[in-house]
Amino acid sequence: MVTINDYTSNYENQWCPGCGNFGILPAMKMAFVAQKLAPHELLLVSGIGQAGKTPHFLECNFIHALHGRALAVASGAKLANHNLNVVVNSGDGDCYGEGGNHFIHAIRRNLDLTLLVHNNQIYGLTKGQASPTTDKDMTTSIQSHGVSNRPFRPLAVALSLGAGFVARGFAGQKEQLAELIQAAMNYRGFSLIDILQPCVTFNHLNTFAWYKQRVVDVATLNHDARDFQSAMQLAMEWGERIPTGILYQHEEDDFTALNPWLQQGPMLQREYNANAINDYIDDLYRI
Amino acid sequence: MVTINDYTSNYENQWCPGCGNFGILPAMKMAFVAQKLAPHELLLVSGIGQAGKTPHFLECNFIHALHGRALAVASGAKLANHNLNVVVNSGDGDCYGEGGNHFIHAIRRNLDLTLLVHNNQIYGLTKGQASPTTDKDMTTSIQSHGVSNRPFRPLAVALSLGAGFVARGFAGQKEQLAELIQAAMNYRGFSLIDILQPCVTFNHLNTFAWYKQRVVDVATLNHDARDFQSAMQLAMEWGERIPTGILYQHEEDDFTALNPWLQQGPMLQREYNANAINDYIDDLYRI
Amino acid sequence: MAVDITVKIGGQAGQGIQTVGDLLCQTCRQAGYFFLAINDYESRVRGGHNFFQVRISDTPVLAPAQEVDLLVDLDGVTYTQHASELNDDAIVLCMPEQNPAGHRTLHIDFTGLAKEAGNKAAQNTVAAAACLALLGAGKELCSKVVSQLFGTEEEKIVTVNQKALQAGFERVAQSDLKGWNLTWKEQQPAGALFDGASALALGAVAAGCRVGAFYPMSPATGIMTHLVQLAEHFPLVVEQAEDEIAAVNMVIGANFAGCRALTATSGGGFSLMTEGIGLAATTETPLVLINAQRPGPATGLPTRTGQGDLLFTLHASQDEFPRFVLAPATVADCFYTIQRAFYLADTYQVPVMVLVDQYLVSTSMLVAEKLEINPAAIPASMPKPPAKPETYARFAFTENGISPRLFPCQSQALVKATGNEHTPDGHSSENRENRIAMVNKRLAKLPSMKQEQRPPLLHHEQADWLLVSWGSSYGMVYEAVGKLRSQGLDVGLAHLVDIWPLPQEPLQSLLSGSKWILVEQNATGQLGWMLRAELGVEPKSSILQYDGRPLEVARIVSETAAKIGG
Amino acid sequence: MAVDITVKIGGQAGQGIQTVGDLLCQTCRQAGYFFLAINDYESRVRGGHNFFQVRISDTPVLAPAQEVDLLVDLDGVTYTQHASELNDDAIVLCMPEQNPAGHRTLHIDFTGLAKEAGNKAAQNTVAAAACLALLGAGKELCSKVVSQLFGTEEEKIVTVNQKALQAGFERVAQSDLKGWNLTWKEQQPAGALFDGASALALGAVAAGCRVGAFYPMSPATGIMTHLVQLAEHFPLVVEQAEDEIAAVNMVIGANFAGCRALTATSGGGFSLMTEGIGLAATTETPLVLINAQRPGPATGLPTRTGQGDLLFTLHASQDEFPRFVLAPATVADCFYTIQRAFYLADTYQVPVMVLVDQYLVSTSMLVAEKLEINPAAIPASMPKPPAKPETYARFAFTENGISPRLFPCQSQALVKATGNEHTPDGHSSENRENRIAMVNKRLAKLPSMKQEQRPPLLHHEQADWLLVSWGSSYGMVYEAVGKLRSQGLDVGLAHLVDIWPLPQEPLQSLLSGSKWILVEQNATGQLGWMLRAELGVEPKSSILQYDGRPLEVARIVSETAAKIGG
Ligand SMILES: Cc1ncc(C[n+]2csc(CCOP(=O)(O)OP(=O)(O)O)c2C)c(N)n1
Ligand SMILES: Cc1ncc(C[n+]2csc(CCOP(=O)(O)OP(=O)(O)O)c2C)c(N)n1
Ligand code: SF4
Ligand code: SF4
Ligand SMILES: [Mg+2]
Ligand SMILES: [Mg+2]
Repeated sequence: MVTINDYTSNYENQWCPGCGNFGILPAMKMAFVAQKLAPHELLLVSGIGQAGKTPHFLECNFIHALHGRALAVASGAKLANHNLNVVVNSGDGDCYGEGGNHFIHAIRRNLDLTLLVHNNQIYGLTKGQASPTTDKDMTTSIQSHGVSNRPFRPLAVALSLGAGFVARGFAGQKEQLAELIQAAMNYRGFSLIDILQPCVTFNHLNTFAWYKQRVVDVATLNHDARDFQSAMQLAMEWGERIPTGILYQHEEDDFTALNPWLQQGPMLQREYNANAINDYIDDLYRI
Repeated sequence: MVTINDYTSNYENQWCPGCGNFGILPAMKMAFVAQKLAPHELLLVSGIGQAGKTPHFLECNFIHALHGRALAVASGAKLANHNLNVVVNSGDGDCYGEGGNHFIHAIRRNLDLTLLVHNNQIYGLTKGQASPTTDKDMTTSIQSHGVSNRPFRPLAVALSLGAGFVARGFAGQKEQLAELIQAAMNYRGFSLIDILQPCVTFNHLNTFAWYKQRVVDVATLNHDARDFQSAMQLAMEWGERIPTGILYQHEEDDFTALNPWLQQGPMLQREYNANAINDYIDDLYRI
Repeated sequence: MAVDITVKIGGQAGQGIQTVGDLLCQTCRQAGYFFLAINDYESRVRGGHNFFQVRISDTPVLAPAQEVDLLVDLDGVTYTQHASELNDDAIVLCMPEQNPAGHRTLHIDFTGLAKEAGNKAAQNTVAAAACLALLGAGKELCSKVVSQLFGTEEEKIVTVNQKALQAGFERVAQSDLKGWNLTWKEQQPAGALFDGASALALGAVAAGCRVGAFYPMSPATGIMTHLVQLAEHFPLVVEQAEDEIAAVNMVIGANFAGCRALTATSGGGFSLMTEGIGLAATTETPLVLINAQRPGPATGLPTRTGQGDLLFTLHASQDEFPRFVLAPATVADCFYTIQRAFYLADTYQVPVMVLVDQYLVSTSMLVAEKLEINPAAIPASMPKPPAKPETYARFAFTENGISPRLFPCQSQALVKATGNEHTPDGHSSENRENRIAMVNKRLAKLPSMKQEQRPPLLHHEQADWLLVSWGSSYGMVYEAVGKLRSQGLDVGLAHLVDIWPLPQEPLQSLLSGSKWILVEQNATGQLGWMLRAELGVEPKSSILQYDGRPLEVARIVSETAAKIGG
Repeated sequence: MAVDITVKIGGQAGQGIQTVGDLLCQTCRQAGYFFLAINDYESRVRGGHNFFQVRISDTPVLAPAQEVDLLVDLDGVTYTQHASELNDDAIVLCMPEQNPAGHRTLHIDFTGLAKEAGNKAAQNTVAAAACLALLGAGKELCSKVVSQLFGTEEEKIVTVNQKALQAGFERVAQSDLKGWNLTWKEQQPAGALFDGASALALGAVAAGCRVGAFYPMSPATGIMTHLVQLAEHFPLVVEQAEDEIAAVNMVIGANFAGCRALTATSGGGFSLMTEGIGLAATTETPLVLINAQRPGPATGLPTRTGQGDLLFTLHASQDEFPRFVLAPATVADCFYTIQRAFYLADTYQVPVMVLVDQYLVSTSMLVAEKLEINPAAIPASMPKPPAKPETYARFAFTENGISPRLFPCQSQALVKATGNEHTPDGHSSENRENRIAMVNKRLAKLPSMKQEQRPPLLHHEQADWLLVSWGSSYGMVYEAVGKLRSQGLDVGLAHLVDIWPLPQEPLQSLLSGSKWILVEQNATGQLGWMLRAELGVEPKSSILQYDGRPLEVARIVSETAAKIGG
């Protein structure tokens, strides 16, 4: 039986004490254990940033790739072997900033991946510049007169792109988050969980208390997760109330189901057939 | 007085006879003339593709930049001189594919730019691969079993990002398009016009006739362009009916208005002041 | 007498001159002739001036000729633009309103005859028929080829083209022009038709490539189009990425997961991939990347050819790591080189860059030799994980720098990798000694990598003068050497195909001993710079062509002769 | 006796050891001392082990020392990790529970005393006070500096830190340790405090830079942070882009529109900018780009230093075009080099890459010389458009390759530009002769570009042996040469600052005449490779450090001595 301990890493954790990521890490482990996945049955792919370090602090297969490119690497891994259980850890800068184009197109491509965005509304690892999700008017060392760019609403953008599983979690609510991760992993297709993750060092506006005051579970809101319009309305909300939970879920054939080339099984398992190649070449030499 | 002829280029047009771009070109000229802008008062910025060639076929200032990067170059030009009248010509591949990240963030940044996307739902210049807007199931030399990615809905994505001016035109309706371009140029902030542009060579599905049958002007739909929800609903529509016109318009301070550094005038006009620099340096050598 | 005839057909983009070429090439092939055909086109889809030029011979040809024997003008500007290339006794086929004074001429109303046959588009078949008739081909063979080529189209199209063929033949018969009396006996073809792109794609399949990811970019797109076609026959998934950055990272992900994977790009696309190359390098994930060069800088000349990326490819991506740079010499060599690329990438767990160019990928020719699978390049299955999976370290220090590579989720052993500097077990590390050891480990692969490298292709290497060249220009430089020697000049050839890492011998001895001339398709002599840096050798002179067009044999011959005072 | 004392303070990230450094440096400065301070930190925000090391002297210093005189251990591991660096008579300040056997030790309960003063965070001030007391500084001066440094904070914070200062002084007074008896008279400072980042930012302002665009990337971020601060005083807009591709293209757009603009990046960010460099090159738009090197490949060691990008920077982007590569030698030189970069970019309308590294941008020091605006680098106003605006051709052919540059919408003359190959008027062109002429036009700038280049910095260049180095390592190599000479070894220095284009003389004569040793911070000796390629010269040996840490003077000295048999 898989236990939480199987996921314990010996590698020294490098996050700041009190960081919201310490809520996400156990939720991940809880979800994996509940899924009965052993560490060697899981592949984590991450970008660069504090969020990107996550895989080091668990015990499992991982590739900690380039800033912004985790989804592309994860997509390639799934093309090669769509039986892999792939979970992606990214940050708000990593995923919506540098990696914005891959975010858009990964949703369109709809490979069976689970994306966890540790959204601390700040660039943590590079010490506190605004990210795409930083609230308007917040000041930083670079945005010295306050952020003027419109904040990026990841869930709304994902919905506008046709995403089939769109959710929000909060690092301060591990149990809910663990359940969301499980639901996302069970969902066949691309699933997004944007996770509110307080950065105790650089974001003094969106603190644990700030989030706690605002989060409401959509389960309490009489919202039907199959209702796109209502989901979009909730996804655009930000301020007094911040909806969490599964905002939208919709079943649809994923990339693999739609791809005739993948129908005979994962590419990794497809045998090399020298005869077939030789025959094909021979034919080219005939009339 | 500025006339259409002022915009006539001697450079040989390279588009295919019958191309939808031949509807966009005159609409642009009509709009510029109506705006009373002489060619030397206008800067066109474009990417690479058939759409990207547009500036060569007009007579004005231009920079025909890299594939996908037109918005970034245009943004830089506006930072340097926000008095410039900048119009960007991009393609569906250029803007929503390679340039997807700049599209997202240009909307967030809200510089006073007008973006015209020649959306022929195909990669024209590279000879017919699927673009982000290609309809599902269409086959091409690469998507030999039909496109499986979810189509990109540019207007919906722009709305989800908070865009303040979101419109759709059709190359087959020059007058409407010219008016849209004018409205977009008059709008203070980032404006998007996605233009349905038949590619007679590579897109045999979304033809002139196909679009003509489907386009309906939102003016006829009793739609209030200030109503976000209704705009979003129209923006997600694609099929039997394709709404054109201004789907959404909303007034808001643009980048320049929000940026204290730009308040004293365009950077290009700010004098070099050696004394101020020397004084500043002197201070550093004091205690 | 030996057959060596060059036919050039000029027309607008979208006019379909490729059809003329296909008809000519297929007929030649079925009559046992060799040929090599180049495509010259602009970065537009309709209009402008393009041409297709095929050289037909009874012995293998590896280079286009500069002199044209038979010119077909379908656009009204071909003759004017190419008159200077015509041989004295050349024949010009053109529309009635044209007047190519001073050349043997046959006026043909291509479109008129095509319309009579039922479709204006069949003008290409009229033109091809006239060419074939002038070359002495039998109508029966030609008619068979028409049926084969249009066989997948509707019945009506076949009929129209058969009529057009007939019309073309008749037009020639009516004239009193004397063409060429080649033998056109239907016989076993001397080989198969390939262009560089199809040879690369097929070679990738032969090497067990399972995943392709790319973003369209001339002239690399054709490689992926061919791969898509092969996916109908072999297990293979090809995905069009949202940009080149995604493409290279997808390929890294696929390789990391255990599948051989390929990407191909050019110019700006290659620039965008440079960061990914470094990720492959430091995670020691195999990566095969084809850079199909085109002239730059920036967008440059998107549909033309050049060799301007050599030094960039050698150093692309921040900091230092071992890599292979291979540059196939011929269309057939594309097939072999890409197989070796996969073998080398897997064996050394390093990025392998294959440098081709627009000329090589889009040149089609009869490849006489039978292409064979390279057994060494067949992918091995994953090595056995250690008995104690927890002892597995993806980046374990070894003498030759190569660590045991497992795939994630394929055993109990955990595979951990990062683009940060890392310890043997794949975790990020800031440790100083570890850093030094890891840099050394990666660079330790170089000596054995060098051992893998093919020596340059040598011809008459003891000659007084050597031409030194690389990659796709082989055919042209080789032919030039033959011509120079037949002029009595003692010239040989050293042609590089495996560029990096560069083994010192035999080049060191050869180039320090003799006088040599650099022949490259760039403006600054990049190979020369590299050879100076690596071997301390200095060319006497260089022949540099950077106009975006295929290297010209005649030019190499005349410039070499002038330089060596021949 | 000459003052030359090195203080090292080790602690965790987030513990604020920078405050200790600021207090020490500011006090030194106000007492007329020189200093140079390096920061060593990991890629994390809290925890781990960082240190700050300052060398204090009564004469200008350009390099950190390897031997430590006073070590402060704030994290419990500093002593263990750095014991080997201590001088025999060094003093260690550490927490009561530690036992640095064999060294003079002062136990200080840093946090306890800080808490007593009112705030745990003031432990840094306790530590700084103890250091200053041991160095013999007067409490009055120190107290003044504390007030200045914390002056912008609330009243309470100043009070707490003053108390902490008092506590630190008292702790030293209670002990019987004999420290150093430096003179600490308040006096006119010997200069201003800069690090490479602030010198680069200020230099950009001095050159009239009006736009900055960047994406955060260590170690380049600091340059932009300083630029943002300068934007409070000077007309300047700094925009954080969505990625590095946007950043470089924004800067190109801004320059095209007529404003001087700057971007700075590192590693993968530089890789992503390579395509844009080509756009600047072919549209002949000035571009100034700072590449602040860090070790790779890929993410590598994000907060550490190296010189691994030289060859990549020389060849980055497809195909060929002229560019400048400049590598400032010192913090002050950063100020001058970036001004020249803007001057050169505008004058030659080419990309200028400034190669610095983490060591240089984050090293802070007292710059004695007064930094002066370079009058040549003050931006000129737009040239007068031609009387007949319609005759204007942005890319007109000229003898020196430089065409008249106008800005769009600033006159009746239309400015047209494209990343495709183009005719003089800026329209795309496929024409062969035009292509050759345009390549030649661009490359024609090289001879005059070479004339602009500064010769290498030379010291004792007639010596038996020369060290050859480049960029940020100047201070270290210079000091090493001094030490070697004082050991009686005839060693000189040729240090390159203007790397590309490389004028042949004086290097050619110097390096072919004498024996020389390459000193670089990379593993393959990239400068050596370039010098071989350019000048045909060969080093006798090399000293290569690639551990991500600043080059060590002691190591250069010992290795050089060993190599030359001294
Ligand atoms: C190409 C590239 N650009 C920039 C960086 C520098 N960088 C590292 S992490 C980071 C941002 C991190 O922010 P986010 O993704 O929100 O993650 P967080 O640290 O907040 O979890 C940046 C810009 C990089 N490593 N690579
Ligand atoms: C970095 C880069 N990648 C790829 C290309 C090749 N390319 C040129 S145009 C184009 C796509 C054009 O499609 P779209 O933007 O829809 O324009 P259209 O031709 O349809 O107007 C591509 C992929 C390029 N020039 N640069
Ligand atoms: S900087 Fe912020 S996000 Fe990063 S580890 Fe610290 S608290 Fe967490
Ligand atoms: S290929 Fe299509 S988009 Fe391009 S010019 Fe032709 S018709 Fe227009
Ligand atoms: Mg973040
Ligand atoms: Mg398109």
